[in-house]
Amino acid sequence: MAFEDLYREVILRHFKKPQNFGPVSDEEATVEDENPTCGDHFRLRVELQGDRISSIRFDGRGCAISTSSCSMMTERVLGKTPSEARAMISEFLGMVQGTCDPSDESLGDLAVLRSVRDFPVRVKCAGLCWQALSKALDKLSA
Amino acid sequence: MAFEDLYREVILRHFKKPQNFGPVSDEEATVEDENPTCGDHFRLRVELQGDRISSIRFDGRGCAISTSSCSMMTERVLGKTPSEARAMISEFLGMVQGTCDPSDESLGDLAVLRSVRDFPVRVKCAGLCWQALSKALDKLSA
Amino acid sequence: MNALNTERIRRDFPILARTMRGGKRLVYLDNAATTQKPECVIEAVCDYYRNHNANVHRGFHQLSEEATEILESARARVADFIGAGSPQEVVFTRGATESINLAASAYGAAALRPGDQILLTVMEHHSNLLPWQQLARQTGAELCFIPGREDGALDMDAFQQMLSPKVKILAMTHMSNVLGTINPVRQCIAAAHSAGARVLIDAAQSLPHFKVDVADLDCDFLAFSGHKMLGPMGIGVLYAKRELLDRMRPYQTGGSMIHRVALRDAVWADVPYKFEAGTPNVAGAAGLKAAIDYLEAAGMDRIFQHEQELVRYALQRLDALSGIQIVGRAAHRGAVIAWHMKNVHPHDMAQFADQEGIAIRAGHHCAQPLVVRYGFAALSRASFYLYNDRHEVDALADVVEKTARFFHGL
Amino acid sequence: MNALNTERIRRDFPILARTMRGGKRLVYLDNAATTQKPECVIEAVCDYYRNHNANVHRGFHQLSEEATEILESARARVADFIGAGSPQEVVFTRGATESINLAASAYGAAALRPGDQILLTVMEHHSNLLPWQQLARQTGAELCFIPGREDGALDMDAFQQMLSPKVKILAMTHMSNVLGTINPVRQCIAAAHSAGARVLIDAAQSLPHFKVDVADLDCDFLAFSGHKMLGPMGIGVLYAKRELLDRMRPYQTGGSMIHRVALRDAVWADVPYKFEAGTPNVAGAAGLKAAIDYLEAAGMDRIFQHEQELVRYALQRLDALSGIQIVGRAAHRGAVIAWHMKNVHPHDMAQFADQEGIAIRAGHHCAQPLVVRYGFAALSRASFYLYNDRHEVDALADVVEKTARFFHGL
Ligand SMILES: Cc1ncc(COP(=O)(O)O)c(C=O)c1O
Ligand SMILES: Cc1ncc(COP(=O)(O)O)c(C=O)c1O
Repeated sequence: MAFEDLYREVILRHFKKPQNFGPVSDEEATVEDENPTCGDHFRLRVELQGDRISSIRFDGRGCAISTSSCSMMTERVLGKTPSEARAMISEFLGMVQGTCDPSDESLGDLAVLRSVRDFPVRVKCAGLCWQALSKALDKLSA
Repeated sequence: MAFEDLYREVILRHFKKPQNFGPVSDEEATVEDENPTCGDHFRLRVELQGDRISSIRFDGRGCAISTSSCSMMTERVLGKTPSEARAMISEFLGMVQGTCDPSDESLGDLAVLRSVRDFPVRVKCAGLCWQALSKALDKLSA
Repeated sequence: MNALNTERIRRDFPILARTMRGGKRLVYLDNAATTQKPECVIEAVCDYYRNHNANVHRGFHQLSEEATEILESARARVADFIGAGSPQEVVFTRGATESINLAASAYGAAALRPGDQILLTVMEHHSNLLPWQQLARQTGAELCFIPGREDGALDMDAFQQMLSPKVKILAMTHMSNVLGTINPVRQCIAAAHSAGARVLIDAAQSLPHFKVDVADLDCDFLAFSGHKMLGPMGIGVLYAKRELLDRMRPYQTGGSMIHRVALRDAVWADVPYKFEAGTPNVAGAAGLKAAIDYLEAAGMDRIFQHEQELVRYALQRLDALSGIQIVGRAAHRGAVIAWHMKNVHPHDMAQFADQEGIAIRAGHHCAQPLVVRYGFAALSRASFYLYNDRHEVDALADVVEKTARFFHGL
Repeated sequence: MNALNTERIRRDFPILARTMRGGKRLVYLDNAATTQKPECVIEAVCDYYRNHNANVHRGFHQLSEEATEILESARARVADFIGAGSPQEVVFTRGATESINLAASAYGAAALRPGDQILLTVMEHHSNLLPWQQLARQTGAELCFIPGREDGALDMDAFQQMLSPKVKILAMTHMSNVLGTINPVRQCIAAAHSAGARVLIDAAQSLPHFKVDVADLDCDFLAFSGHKMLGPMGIGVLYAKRELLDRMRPYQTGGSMIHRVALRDAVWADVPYKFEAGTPNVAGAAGLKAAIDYLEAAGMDRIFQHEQELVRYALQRLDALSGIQIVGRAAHRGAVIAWHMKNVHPHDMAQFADQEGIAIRAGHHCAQPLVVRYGFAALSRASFYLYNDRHEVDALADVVEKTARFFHGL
């Protein structure tokens, strides 16, 4: 059942205790973004050292899906190069939009968000932070 | 049959050979009016002498219904006082709109236009010149 | 007054028999967003297309006569339903949003000078907020907002203070689509009139649920949507006093709204046609008329009574749950309830409800400043109508409790 | 290409079985005003209300998901039908009139300076004339009109002469709703683009009758109405190039068209939503999609072919009558015929036709300057569609002859 998948334990764990979560002030934020369907608001702070993401932190909370997606994302992209991160972004967005089907190995924990594709409105929730990361990388490389 | 009534001989006679019909220049016109459903255009020139309508003439042509209505109207109101004419206006408009039922005697020839009420769009055609006359009388008494 | 026979009413709404995901029965509690349609409304639309469809006015053939009669009798029915002095005071629009845009643009633009004030409330739907923001920008007028009290009622003392000869327009909702608050619009209109202001009432959430009479209220403008009162989508109304309509410039221009056209200028038609450019939605008007017939047959007072009982019961059930916060506690209220449940995001709440076949809404409900004012980014909302019953309230309360348990138990 | 099976097609349209006044069979020749609806379109509207009705976007429940999918798949279907690059270039409106008002207001107002020129043709429908009159007044731009030749074709030499860097907008009809003339819009668009102007095509009379491809035409804007192409009333489209939509300010404001709202300002949503304030007409979109499916199944080329044969036959029959003057003789033309019969006023012509169950139109057809240009106050008009046949042309010719005899014989 897709619904049960949507609220699997790993998602709930990240929702309850998001990773790399903590206050990001207006000045610190690399980007902020929000979900216009509900007003949920995210701030993302990303730092590069050399060609690696050396630090990533987010602030603001959304629903279980958007929060856990963001939490897992931060874990996943930490230490990666921007181009590796970009590949992950398009892989993840493709998965939730149902346009591509990456293997579970390449996704790790994030694979649990696959069932989002059965709930069109939640695609936005799951994708929000990834889109924000994409904008953040644009900004840092500009 | 209402339709045959609509095109009875007396109507057609007035359509073919309207009474009190002749050029009315812009300067002469007491009022002009038009049927926005089709762009038909009337000019009406009304003169009072003492408290009687001493002269009435119209210009412009419309359909059989509007032309014959105007022709019969001019015949009917010539020589009448404005207040008599006003009574006729409301009697006639009431008849074609179906809100009152004047006797044939009080209407004379105009009674043939009674069947217009079965054709809602033609009510405007039949009433056009009467509304114009009403405006003309307002103007002359102003 | 005997009570509404909900069981019989439910049978008139085909969609209520629908089975949702997972075999669940539909429990439709999103009526503030749009309402379901009884068979007679659907049938009125179909009958129009199957038997009478034509373009109106100017047509000399029988179908055109019939279509014109359908449109104009719908207009007369609306006028009668809202207590307008004449059908000419009823302008058909696409919906409340367009009605308000029309009023703001065609009336407001000419009525305001820099420094004038437009008075709104904090509880406006975006549709009764953004057109005035635009107008303020365009005219140099200032926007002022009547605050809300903690309980969700309007702060009437503040309102009285804010009235001055500078206020030229008061635009306010009759009933909040989030808090459920029913505002004392009659009193506000009288006060605004004394200060010399014109008043627009957004009746999108009120007119469908209880009797609204424009003559009694003495409002200058009233806006509402057909689809929120059992009618079809794509049809709505702007009521305005005749003297105002006569003075207003047209809004959109095009076919049907003219008296005479030349290449470089035009003479407008009389009201209400001056404001109805283009081919009107005759099928929509036919459906709206059927909806009004249905509502009046059910009885507006009975509908209101029924909803009052439902909302009292729903509040009682929801209040019994721990961790819940109901946003909107005004004494005079309609059957819309917004809440926040501790540790449960409204998205997740709505998703859990959906899993049980229960349609509720989550988000800012197109009233973002209001939701922010009460300290939230998003809320869950259930909204009721004449076909809802106590079993559905129970189903709602059960799923709210279940969802809370699920997230609290983490 | 095999021919259209009109007999089978007629069975899809319930209204064509209707009996009119006096027991006459309906002969519907008022298709330029609005077209009849096949059962599948009516059914699409009903099915929407019976099974899927909800407000779109922002809704987390299943009905809202379904309604959103219906709206967005209709948008994609329209995009595909007109050859748009993406569904985001398709803005849903109430109809062609609103589409043109939107473009004139949201694009034109910012694009024009005093002294700039807006180029139109003399054969515009009021809906593609008045919004530009308003815009000219508002911006100080000048209106210029491409003249028509005696035969009803556009004067292309004059057009070439009129092009200059001053021309910022060309707005023209693809097909005249009076003369039937099909204008060489592709050529006009290319020429206008060379002069640096943007081009809006009024496709209200073309898109329903033959294939129109915006990518091929390279027009900047395209406007049309659902109800003139077998679809429901209350739904229409403005196509515009993405880059233009992105730059344009919103038109109406309210719910659904925002990204974020505060009391005093707002951030707009992305295109096309920025231009779709308020609850959209989802049922209308569902019906429009069904109409496109129906038209494509019939085949746009076959429809055009069929209408070409009908109009040739109709012209032949009418030309044989003495006292008739056909207004509009362009070589490239669609199935709309306007005429004047000596000594017979068009009102009376239409009334006589109605008496036989034949629906034609009489008047200025919302193109008053055009009708005046050709020397008349009013004309009679018959307009055909895929369900009309030669018997109906015969019935028309017979009644025109009969009416002429009646009035000539006086
Ligand atoms: C209070 C209020 N006003 C205005 C609107 C706008 O109505 P519509 O979207 O039908 O134009 C709504 C509903 O969305 C509403 O709840
Ligand atoms: C050429 C043309 N443009 C625009 C319109 C306006 O369409 P609507 O009335 O559906 O907005 C029409 C039809 O009335 C038309 O024939």
